[in-house]
Order: sequence, then C-alpha cells, then structure tokens
Amino acid sequence: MSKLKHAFNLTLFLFAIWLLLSGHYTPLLLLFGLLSTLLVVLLATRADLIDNETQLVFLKPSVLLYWIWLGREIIKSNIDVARRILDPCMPISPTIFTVRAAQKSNLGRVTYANSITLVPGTVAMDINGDVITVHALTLDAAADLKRGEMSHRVCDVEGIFPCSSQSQS
Amino acid sequence: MTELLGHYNYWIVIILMMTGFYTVIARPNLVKKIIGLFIFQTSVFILFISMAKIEGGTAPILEEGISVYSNPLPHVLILTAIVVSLATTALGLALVVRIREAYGTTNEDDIHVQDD
Amino acid sequence: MAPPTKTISTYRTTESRHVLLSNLPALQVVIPLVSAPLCLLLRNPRHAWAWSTLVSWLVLATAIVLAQRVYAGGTISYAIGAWATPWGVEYRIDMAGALMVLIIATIGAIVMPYARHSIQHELHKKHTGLFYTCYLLCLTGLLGVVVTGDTFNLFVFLEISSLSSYVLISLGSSRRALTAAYQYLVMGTIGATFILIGIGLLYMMTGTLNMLDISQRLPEVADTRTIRVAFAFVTVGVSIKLALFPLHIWLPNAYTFAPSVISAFMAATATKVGIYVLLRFFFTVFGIRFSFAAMHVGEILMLLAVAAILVASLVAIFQDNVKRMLAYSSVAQIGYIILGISLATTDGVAAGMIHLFNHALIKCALFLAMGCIFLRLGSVEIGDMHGLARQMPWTMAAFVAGGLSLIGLPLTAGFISKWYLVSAVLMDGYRPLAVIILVSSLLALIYIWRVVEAAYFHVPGAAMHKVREAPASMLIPVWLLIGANLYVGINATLISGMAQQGADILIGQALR
Amino acid sequence: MELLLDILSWACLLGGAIFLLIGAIGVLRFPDFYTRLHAVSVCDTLGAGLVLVGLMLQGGLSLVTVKLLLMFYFLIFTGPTAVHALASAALQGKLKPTLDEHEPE
Amino acid sequence: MFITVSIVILVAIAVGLVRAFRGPTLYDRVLAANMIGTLTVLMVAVLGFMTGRPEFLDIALVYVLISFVSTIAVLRVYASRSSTPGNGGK
Amino acid sequence: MSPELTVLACVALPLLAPALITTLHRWPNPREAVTLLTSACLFLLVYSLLGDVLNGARPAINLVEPLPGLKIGFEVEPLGLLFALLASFLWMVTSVYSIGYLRSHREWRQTSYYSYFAAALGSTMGIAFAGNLFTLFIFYELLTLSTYPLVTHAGDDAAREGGRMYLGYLLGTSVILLLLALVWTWSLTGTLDFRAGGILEGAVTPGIAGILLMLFVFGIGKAAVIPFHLWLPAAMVAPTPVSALLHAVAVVKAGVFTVLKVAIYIFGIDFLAEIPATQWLLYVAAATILLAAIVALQQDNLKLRLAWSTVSQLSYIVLCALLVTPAGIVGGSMHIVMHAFAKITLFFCAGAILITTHKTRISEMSGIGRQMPWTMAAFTVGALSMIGMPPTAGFISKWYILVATLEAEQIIAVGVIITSTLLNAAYFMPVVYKAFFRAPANDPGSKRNEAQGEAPLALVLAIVVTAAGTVALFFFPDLPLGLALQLAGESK
Ligand code: NA
Ligand code: NA
Repeated sequence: MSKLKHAFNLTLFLFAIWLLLSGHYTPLLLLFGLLSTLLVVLLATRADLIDNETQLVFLKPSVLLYWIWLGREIIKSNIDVARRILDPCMPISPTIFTVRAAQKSNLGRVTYANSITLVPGTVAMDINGDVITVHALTLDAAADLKRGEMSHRVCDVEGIFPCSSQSQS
Repeated sequence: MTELLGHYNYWIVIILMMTGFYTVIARPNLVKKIIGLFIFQTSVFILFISMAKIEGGTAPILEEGISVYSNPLPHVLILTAIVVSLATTALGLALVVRIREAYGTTNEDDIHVQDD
Repeated sequence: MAPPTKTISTYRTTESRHVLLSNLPALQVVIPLVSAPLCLLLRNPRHAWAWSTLVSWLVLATAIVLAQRVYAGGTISYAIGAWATPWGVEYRIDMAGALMVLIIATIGAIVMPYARHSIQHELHKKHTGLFYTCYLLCLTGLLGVVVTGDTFNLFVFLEISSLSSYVLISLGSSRRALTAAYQYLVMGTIGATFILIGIGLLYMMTGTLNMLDISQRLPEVADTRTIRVAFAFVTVGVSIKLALFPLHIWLPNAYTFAPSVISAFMAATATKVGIYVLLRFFFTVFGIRFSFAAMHVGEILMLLAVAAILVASLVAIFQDNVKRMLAYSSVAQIGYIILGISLATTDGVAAGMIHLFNHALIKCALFLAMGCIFLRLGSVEIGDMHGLARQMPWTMAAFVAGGLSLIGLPLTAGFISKWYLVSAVLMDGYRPLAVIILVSSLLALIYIWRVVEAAYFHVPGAAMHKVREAPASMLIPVWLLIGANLYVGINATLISGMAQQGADILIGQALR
Repeated sequence: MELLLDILSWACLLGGAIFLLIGAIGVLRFPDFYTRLHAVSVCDTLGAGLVLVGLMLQGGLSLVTVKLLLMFYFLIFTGPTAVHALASAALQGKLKPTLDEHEPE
Repeated sequence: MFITVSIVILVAIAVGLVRAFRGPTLYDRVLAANMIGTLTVLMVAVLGFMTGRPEFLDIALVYVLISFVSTIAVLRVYASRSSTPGNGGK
Repeated sequence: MSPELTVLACVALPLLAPALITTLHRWPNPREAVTLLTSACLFLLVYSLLGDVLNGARPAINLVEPLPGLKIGFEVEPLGLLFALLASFLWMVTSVYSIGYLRSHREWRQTSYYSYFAAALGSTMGIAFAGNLFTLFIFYELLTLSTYPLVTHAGDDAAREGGRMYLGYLLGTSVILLLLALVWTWSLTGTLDFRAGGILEGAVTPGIAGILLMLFVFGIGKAAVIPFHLWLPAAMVAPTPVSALLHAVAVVKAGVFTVLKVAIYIFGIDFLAEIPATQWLLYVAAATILLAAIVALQQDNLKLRLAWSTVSQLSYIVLCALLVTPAGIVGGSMHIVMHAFAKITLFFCAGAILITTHKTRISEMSGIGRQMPWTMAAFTVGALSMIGMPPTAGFISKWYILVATLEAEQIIAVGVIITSTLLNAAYFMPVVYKAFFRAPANDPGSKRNEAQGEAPLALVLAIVVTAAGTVALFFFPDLPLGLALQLAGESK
C-alpha cells in the first residue's frame, strides 16, 4: 500500500521534472512524457528502488534555514581551503577521526554525513551504525566539526522530518 | 576559422580512429578492445558531424530568429549510428561478462591458452 | 524537419492498389521486425517456436509473391513513409534482389521446423525466447539489406542482422561460442564502420544516400581522391562481412561453435547477403567503369578468390571437426562466387549468382545434417563417426548427396554452378582459372570423402549401436534441401533464368 | 538595473571560474588522495555554484534559470555522494592516508 | 566575458587532466575524471550562453547525471574486481 | 514394346533392381534369383534391339534438358549396342560365377554386393546407349561411384587404400580434365550431341582441338592410358568376380568405348586426322602397350599380372581409335569384344584357383593343371586369345588391328603390336607351362590342396561358358563384325 503511494509520489516528481525540462506542451508530447515517466517508475519498481527516501524534504521552511546556514559554512570553509591551496608552503594537517551521529533516522544520518562531505575540509569516509569516520584537511576543521553544531542543527531539522518515528536498522 | 576547421577536424578524426584501431588490435584485454572499438566508431561520427558544419550555422534545433543551421541530415543519421554502436558496445560488454564467467579472465592470451 | 514534397509513389510497374500488395516491399521487412519481440514475452519455448515458424512462413509467402511480381513486372520501387526519394528511403527490388529475398526467405522458412528439436537440445530453456527473437531480427536485417535502395538504410539493416547473429552465435553450447561471437563482433563492427565511412564520404561528395541518385551524380566527382577512398573503405568493409579470403578469420570459429541451425542459416544467407551488397556497390552505386576499369578491383578480387578457393579447400582437408571443415569449405565456395563476379561479365555475374543460390542450398543441407548428427552423437568429429551410416542412414545419405553436389558431380546443383562458372571463365579466356576451379573440386572430393569413408567404410565403435536416426522433423528439412538440390541439377532453367536477368540488370545499370 | 545585474553575474562567473581553477590546482598540488578530495569539494560547491548563479542572473526569470537551478541541485547532491563513494572505496582498497603526524612541517 | 570564463574552465580541465594522467592511484584518476566531469558540465552551460543557444543546458543537465553515474559505475567495477579472483586486464 | 521404351528399360531395369535385392536381403536364394533374372531380362532386351539397329534404325529418346544444349537422352548406335550386348551377356555369366564365389568364400555384405553390381551394370547400359556426351559423362561418374563400394568390399585398410586410389584417379581425371573438355566443347559448339562426322570440325583450330583431344584421352581415366593407369592394379583388391566383369569388361571397356565415341562422333575421324596431337597420343598409347606388358611380365600375383595385361590391351583400342581409319575403328570395336571374353575367362580362372587352392602367386601354381584340368584348360584358351593365336577370338581382332596399322602406314604401331604379342606370350605361357608340365612343389599345404580337386560347379560352369565363347567367336565373328562394319561405314 505505502509502496504504491511512494510509486505515485515518484511519478509526480519525475513528471514534474519532465515538464520542467521539455519546453513543449502539446498533448501528444505530454502523453509521451507521461508514458516515459510511467516506464521509468515501472523499471524502478521492478528493480525494487522504491523506498521511503523519495520525499520532497527540502521544501520545508526549517530545512531551508538549515540550507542557508550550511551554505554560509560551505562558503567560509571554501575560502579557507582555497587559501591553503594557494599558500606556497601549504599549511595543512590531515587527520582522521570519528564522530557520533546523534540522529535517529537513516535519512538524518545521511543528511549529516552528506553535509560533512559537502563542506570542504571534511569528508565522511565511512558510516557504520551511528559512527562516522571523517577525514579532515586541517586540525581546526576537525575541531569545528567536533564542536558538533552541525550535528545539532541536523537533529533539529530531523525533528520535523515526517519519518523521524522510523527507527534505524 | 571555418577553413581552419575544414582542415583540423579530419586530423582529429584520423587520430581518434587510429587510437581506437590500435586499441582493438594491440590490447589483449577484451574490455579495452571494446572501448577501442567504441572510440573507433565515435571518430566516424565526428567525421559525419563535422562534414555537416555550415559556415556560421548553428545546431539544427529549430528556434525562432535563427536562419542558418548546420545540415541536419547527418545529425539524424549519426543519431541512428550512435544507437547502433551503443547496442554493439553493450552486446560486446555483455559477451565479455559471459566470457569472464566461462573462462575466469578477460585476457585474450589466457583464453587462447585455455582453449588449446 | 518536414519533407519538401509529399508525393506518394507506389509501384512504378504494377497498377495494383490493393493495400497489402502495394506495400509488399515494406511488409517483407516489417512482418518479422514487429513479430520478433513477442518471442521474448512468450514464456513457453514451444510457443516461441510456433510463433516464429509461422512468421518465417509468412515471410516466405511474401517473398514468393514479391519475386513473382518482379519476375513478371520488372523492378519495383517503393517509397517508405510516402516521402519521395531522395528525402525518403526508397525500397527497390530488381531481379537480383528478388532472387536474394527468395533465398533468404526459403532458407529461413525451411530451417524453422528443424530448429525445434535441435534448439531444445542445444540451448538452455531460458534462452529459447531470446534465440527466436534474434533469429527473426536477423531475418529482418538480411531482408532489409536486400530490399532497401538507400545506402544508410542498408548500413542499419546490415547491423541489425549482424548484431542479432552475434547473439545467436554466442548461444552455442560450447563456451568457445562466446569467444567466437566476440571475435565476429569486433571484426564485423570494424567492417560496418568502414562501410559507414564509405557511405559518409559518398554523401559528402554527392549529397545523397539513395543508390541510384549517387550513381547518377558520381561521374562528375568520380575522379577525386575522396571517392576512391570511399570505394576502398566500402570494399574492405563488405569483404569483412562476406568473409573474403584474408578477412575470413571470424568465420570458421563462428560457424563451428554456433548452434547447428544458425550455422546452417548463416552459411546460407549471411555471407550471401554480404556478396549481394558488394554487387550493389560495384555495379549499381559505383558503376562497372569506375569499379573495374578505373579501380581494377576485378584483378584483385580474382586473385583473392583463387587464393580462397585453393587455400581454404586445402585447410578444410585437414579439419577433423566436420562443422569447421564445412566452414572452411564455405570460404572456398565464397571464392567461387567472387571469382564469377570478378569477371564483370554478364555470364560471370550470373554464374556467381547461380552458385550463390546453389551453395546456399548445399551448405544449409550439409550443416543441418551435421546438426542431426550432433543431436544423436553429441559430436561432429570425424573420429567419432565410424560406422555411423548404419545407425543414421538417412542423415548420412543426405550428407553424401550434399557432398556430391559440393564436389559438383552431374545431376546436382553444384554441377550446374560449376558448369556456368567454368564456361564463363573460358569465355573470358582465363583457361588456367578453369583448371583451378576443377582442381579445387577434387580437393572438395577429398574432404567430403574423409567423412563418407568414416561413416560407411569403417567398423562402428563400441558406443555406436545406441545411436538412433534423427527425428523426422529434422530430416524432412534436410531432404527438402537435398531435393531442391537434385531438382536444380536436373532442371536449372528457372534459377539460371533469374540469375541471367539479375546479371543483365546489374551490368545494364553499371553501363548506364 | 540591467548593468547592475550584468556586473553582478560577471562577478559571480569570474569568481566561480577562479574557484574552479583553484580546486583543480588543489587536486594537482595536494599530497595524497584523501586531501585531494577536499579540493574537489571546492569545485563541486562554490566553484560550480557561483558559475551557475552567474548564469542564472544572465538567464533572468525563465525556464533556463529553472534548469540551471536543477543543475545546481544535482551537482550539490551528486558531488558529495561521489566524493564519499571515492573515499570509502579508497578506504576499502586499503589506500593509506598520509596524516599530520607523518607530515614533515 | 563568457569566453574568459570558458578559457579559465579549460585551463582547470587541463590541470585536472595532469592529475588524471599522473595518478598515482586509480582513485586519483577517478577523482580527477569526476572533477573534469563537473567542469565540463559548467563549460557546456557557459558555451550555451556564449552561442546564444541556452537549449544546450539540457545536454549539461544530462551530463551531470552521466558523470555521476559513471563515477559510481567505475568504483563499482573496480570494487568487484579487487574482491573477486581472476583479475582481468592489467 | 517400342525400341525407345526398350532402351529406357535397359537402363532402368538394372538401376531399379537394387531396390528389390535389398528388400530380399533376408532370403539369399530369392535375392540371387532376382540378380539372375534381371541379367537375363536385360540381355534379352538388349538383344531385341539388334534387329532394328542392323536394319539401320537408331532408336533415340530425350528425357530432360538441365541447361540449354545439355540434354539427358539416349540413342542406340552399333558400337553402343555391341558394348551393351557384351556387358549384359557377361553379366549373366558373372552372376552365376559370383554366386558360387561369394557363397564358397562366405563373403559378408552380399546384399550390398549384388545391389551395387546391378547399379554398375545399369550405369554401363547408360554409357552404352548415351545419346550425347553429357549423358555419357553422367553415367560415367555413376559407374565410378557404384563400383567404389565393390572395390572396398573387403572393408580392411588395404581395400580402403585401393578405394581411395580408384576414386581419386577416376573421379579426379573426369572432374578436372574430362569435365573441362566437356565445358570447353560446349562453349565452342553449343552442343554435346553425338553426330556422325563430329561436331568440332570448323568450330575450332587444330591447335585447340589438340588440347581438347588430350583432355579427352587423359580425362577418360577408365581407358587407363599412362600416366592415369595406376587405379587399375589398385582396384585388384576387389573380389575376383568384380575384377572379372568390371575391371576386365564394364569399367575399362566403358573407358575405351568413350574414347572411340569421342573420336568418331565428337571429333570425326577425318577432322581427327588433321590434328597433329593425334600422332603424339598414338605414341603414348603405343608406349602404354609396351610398358604395361613389361610390368606385367614382372608380376608374380596372378590378378596383378592380368590387370597390367589389361592396361596394355586397352591401349590397343585407344591406338586403333587414333589410327583415324575405318579399319582402325573396326579393329578397335572388335577388340573390345574379343579381349573381354578372353580376359574375363582368365580372371574367372584366377578366382577359381584362389577359392580352391588359396593360391594367388604364380610361383605357387606348379602342377595345378592336373588338379583343376577344366579351369586350366580354359585359362590356356584365354591366354592363347590374349596372344592372338587361332583358334581363338583374339586372333580375329588382332588381325584387324594389324591390317589397320599397315593400312595407315604406322610402322611404329605395327612394330609395337608384334613386340607386344611376343610379350603377351612371354607373360602367359609360363603360367600354362607351370600348370601342366611342372610337378607340384610337395609341401604339406599343397598336399591338402591335392585333395580338393576342381573348383565348385558354378565357377567351372561360368569358366567353360566364357572359354567356349572365346573359341566360338573365332568361328562365328559375324555378329560383332557386322556391327563394327556398320559403325565404320557411319564414321566415314
Ligand atoms: Na568536503
Ligand atoms: Na561530480
């Protein structure tokens, strides 16, 4: 039942994208677009790709706030990394460490890990359970992350995820 | 610009063609042969497309306010040819997969050793 | 892009307005094309077989009607998508084409009843649907190549047939089928790409893809390097496809390890279509003056043909696997056909086409006989066939008949083609060639007789007594072919008449 | 207004281009694979982002801008995924990172 | 303006190519390829604007996905190879 | 029934007989009865044609025309009828002989033996009555194929080896040289019909005609002209009756018969006379006569000696054809018959000796005449005929041949004939002498053989018949002579 709902969501989502990309809106072409969308969804169901991660999470306001914060972080660390790249004596101090992902849901943990990777200077190398192995370009980038602000913010956002009830496994 | 184009596109085509051909002939790895084959075919597609170039013409996608297009027919043909070559490559790679299942290797020489 | 004109052209020759008849050329290709995918959906192998058999017979019926109309009314031109040439794709069937269509459709229809048992035995159940799909696609491609009058369309059909035949070969029971298919795929694709280059250069110089239009516009530009390069590329590419002597390396493995039905089907059709393409390009597109007078391709082909006849026959003598032996013999026989074409005379081309037809009958029968033996004996090695004739009298009798025809003894089709070939060669005054042709038939005698001796004049092995004769469903097709063989040997007027007409048209076009 | 937009977009484009270049240089200069990952992130995030924003300013409110947004979205999501995949693959491939304590300052 | 940008991107691509050729490890090459993919996408987008045919963006869009998929695909292939015996090409 | 149908029946009857023979393979006596009946009917059918032909009738019938100018059809003319009569008559005798031979020898695969034998005779009839060169060629190849299983009948490696040579030489020469000659002739003249006076005259220069003539003479491997003669000794691995009928009569005579037909009806002897190559080929034939005779002299195995003598004797006929005179034609066609009777007698004797005493080598045959008087008497008759002494058939034909050579002023030929006669005597007389005037070497083996006495009745019967025939033909040569003269008249 829920699978069907997800399939329906996916169809909507994909068709929306199709509408965006094709400039033409004659009935015939629309029909073709719908058909191709359905075909893709069919294939996806056959390949068993339909799961609860097809959700338009990035449209919720608080998520938008998180994005803005993350964007600022990204820009800051970009400039920092860029400086170190151009610096003749390249002041970097690579380290590997682990952080605990406090998030309850898989989606939350994935968002956290992705955010870590997205921010230059830190890369999530490995996730098992709620332990994330991180490679940091510099010690203070590592320190930043360890301070755990990002983790909290993700948790806040996760609080209003529809799927927060669903447990890890 | 364009008469220069008229010259160097052939060289690109020839270099690509030779690269692909050499890969097919010289590499023992079946996957690499297929890749070489694909490069070889692609060079021909480039030949066609560059032949279709008309001075000052733009891509043959109909739009208002554009008068000069490149000759569309070669583009159409090459679309077909690309489909064909994709099918060939896919089939070739599928064969390589089966060969690897059967022989445990994708190396031509090892296969010959096993066969005789 | 809207076509500049919308004139709908149907037959130039017949005034038939009947919807089926007026779309015959398209149907010839469309029927197998649209019915191919269904085989994939049919879960039950039996159904897939029944369906594709039905289709192949339908194709044969279409071919017969088409050939009749061409035989009666002359060349048929048909515009696909109702766009007038040169913008639309023209389908064009002259006598030579009709003959080819007839060969392909006939063989395609005859091997189908045979296929059921043999495929059931040689293929995994889950591959059956795929097999029949690819078979019908291969049929489509081969027919399309013959029917189309558009060079690029020809390329596409050629690739459809090639791709499906790669799959078909790879379905052979031994793992070496995979490597054989791979080898064929690589060489075949190179050949196809060469052809594509040639077509591209022709298009660059003449601005059209339609064969006749090219041939009309070629004379102005014929004396350019581009056209010569195009000619060279096309010739080499097609030569790979038809396994002309030095470029035949893919063929022996492919025919040896493919499923028996496919060995028979391809030996009878695939390379033949390649030869047909060569004819089309030499005579229709480039024209006899350019191909033979300017480019001297005749001498080269003659040389390669002789090499093929002698070397391949010699190699065949030393093969212990009979399918491989037959494969090499095919290379030699292709040599015969090319030799006839290389004369560039009406008699020569006619002789080539007659042998093209006859060899299709002979080789198909021989490979099918081998399929029967493989079914019962599980091997096609000469060493395992000692005393086989007692156990499988009908199969071996068919093999002997086919073998005698291959050697070219009188009252067989092989004799007719040999007769025409030798007389054509003599008319052109190449007397040594005549001797070579006949000497090679002695070589054929040797390699065929190795099998006959083993099967008839050796004491059977221990396991031989439990070998049974092949089922009727497989024997009947074989004997149909043998019958056709003997019939042509006794009355060759129809086939030779068609071949003569076809050659006349080709040479006529070339001289235009 | 037009001019302002143009100047703004050019600034973005140029900035983005420069960041892309820097990222590339980083990929070239950094000592080992893991550190190069960070340089790539520079390209994927700010470099790409700025260029796309610059283009959006050129495109104005139109389908083009929407497509650019979509591209941005894709880049932002695929970039880190790819980088992460590379990192974990390298880790499984037993590729040793050169860490600070081994680093001669 | 666009020309300047595209030239800069080209230079970046060239630099990436150097890394791709140098390696030393496979992962470095894939990384470089991935980055070059991103750069190419942007290049195509810019070119679209430069030639006044923004329809090219579709190509760019498709290319984003292709380069991503290809990266993952390559990693998958080599992951499976390093795990399974009978190593193919050298 | 009408002569045309009779002709068809003559060819069809032996070709259909195998079907009946194979169906009866469980019951030997009915099976052999079929063979005997068929041969008898065949002879009667052929004989029924004699009257019309002697009255100048030429019954002809055309069946199909695979290619324009290539007909499959039959026409009866004197030479063909002569050959047919000979073959069909001797088939009856040989059938009787075969039954005795195979049964006392407990041969395996008797059914297939009789089937292929009948098929071979059918092919021979086809050759004899062929209305054109194409039809003749078809049955020529058919004869090779149908006799191959008989040659390899023993089924051991030696037999297979002999079979390979047999097939290789006969098919090889025919598909390479003879077929080339056919196609060439056809492409020059557009027909392959047999016409009195030939079809080539005027269509081709003597030079080309010379090449064609060589292609024909060497392409007809069954005529065993050096260097394409080795198949004949190799074929001796076959059971003796096969050697007797096929390799003394049917096959080899088919070869020389074809040579005569080509000389008369394709070239025409007048045109043949203008061809320089004729002379050279005549020398080749002469050389064959002498060389083969010399080789025969050195053979200790009786069958091999007979085979080599056959090679030598065949070239008499080829030589006659190349004399390009009517007298030569007469001599050649007479020798076909006369040599046939003599040689089959000799082979029968060899077989009888093998059956009764298990001896194959001449050196072991001392005193055998006392043990097998009938057989060795017949052998003497045959030997005399081979040498050409009266009162035997050989004298007649050799006489005509000698006359012809003298007429043609071919002094070398004359010399060769005389020398070869001496050689014949040299390699046959010692056998006779040993048989009668030498005491048997008394080793235990021969002791046992003393007990056995004469050969089985069927064998002796056949031997006596052919020997008697050999003598009778000396006193009543009219029938063959009549046909031969008619032929000579036509060829003028
Ligand atoms: Na990062
Ligand atoms: Na990327």
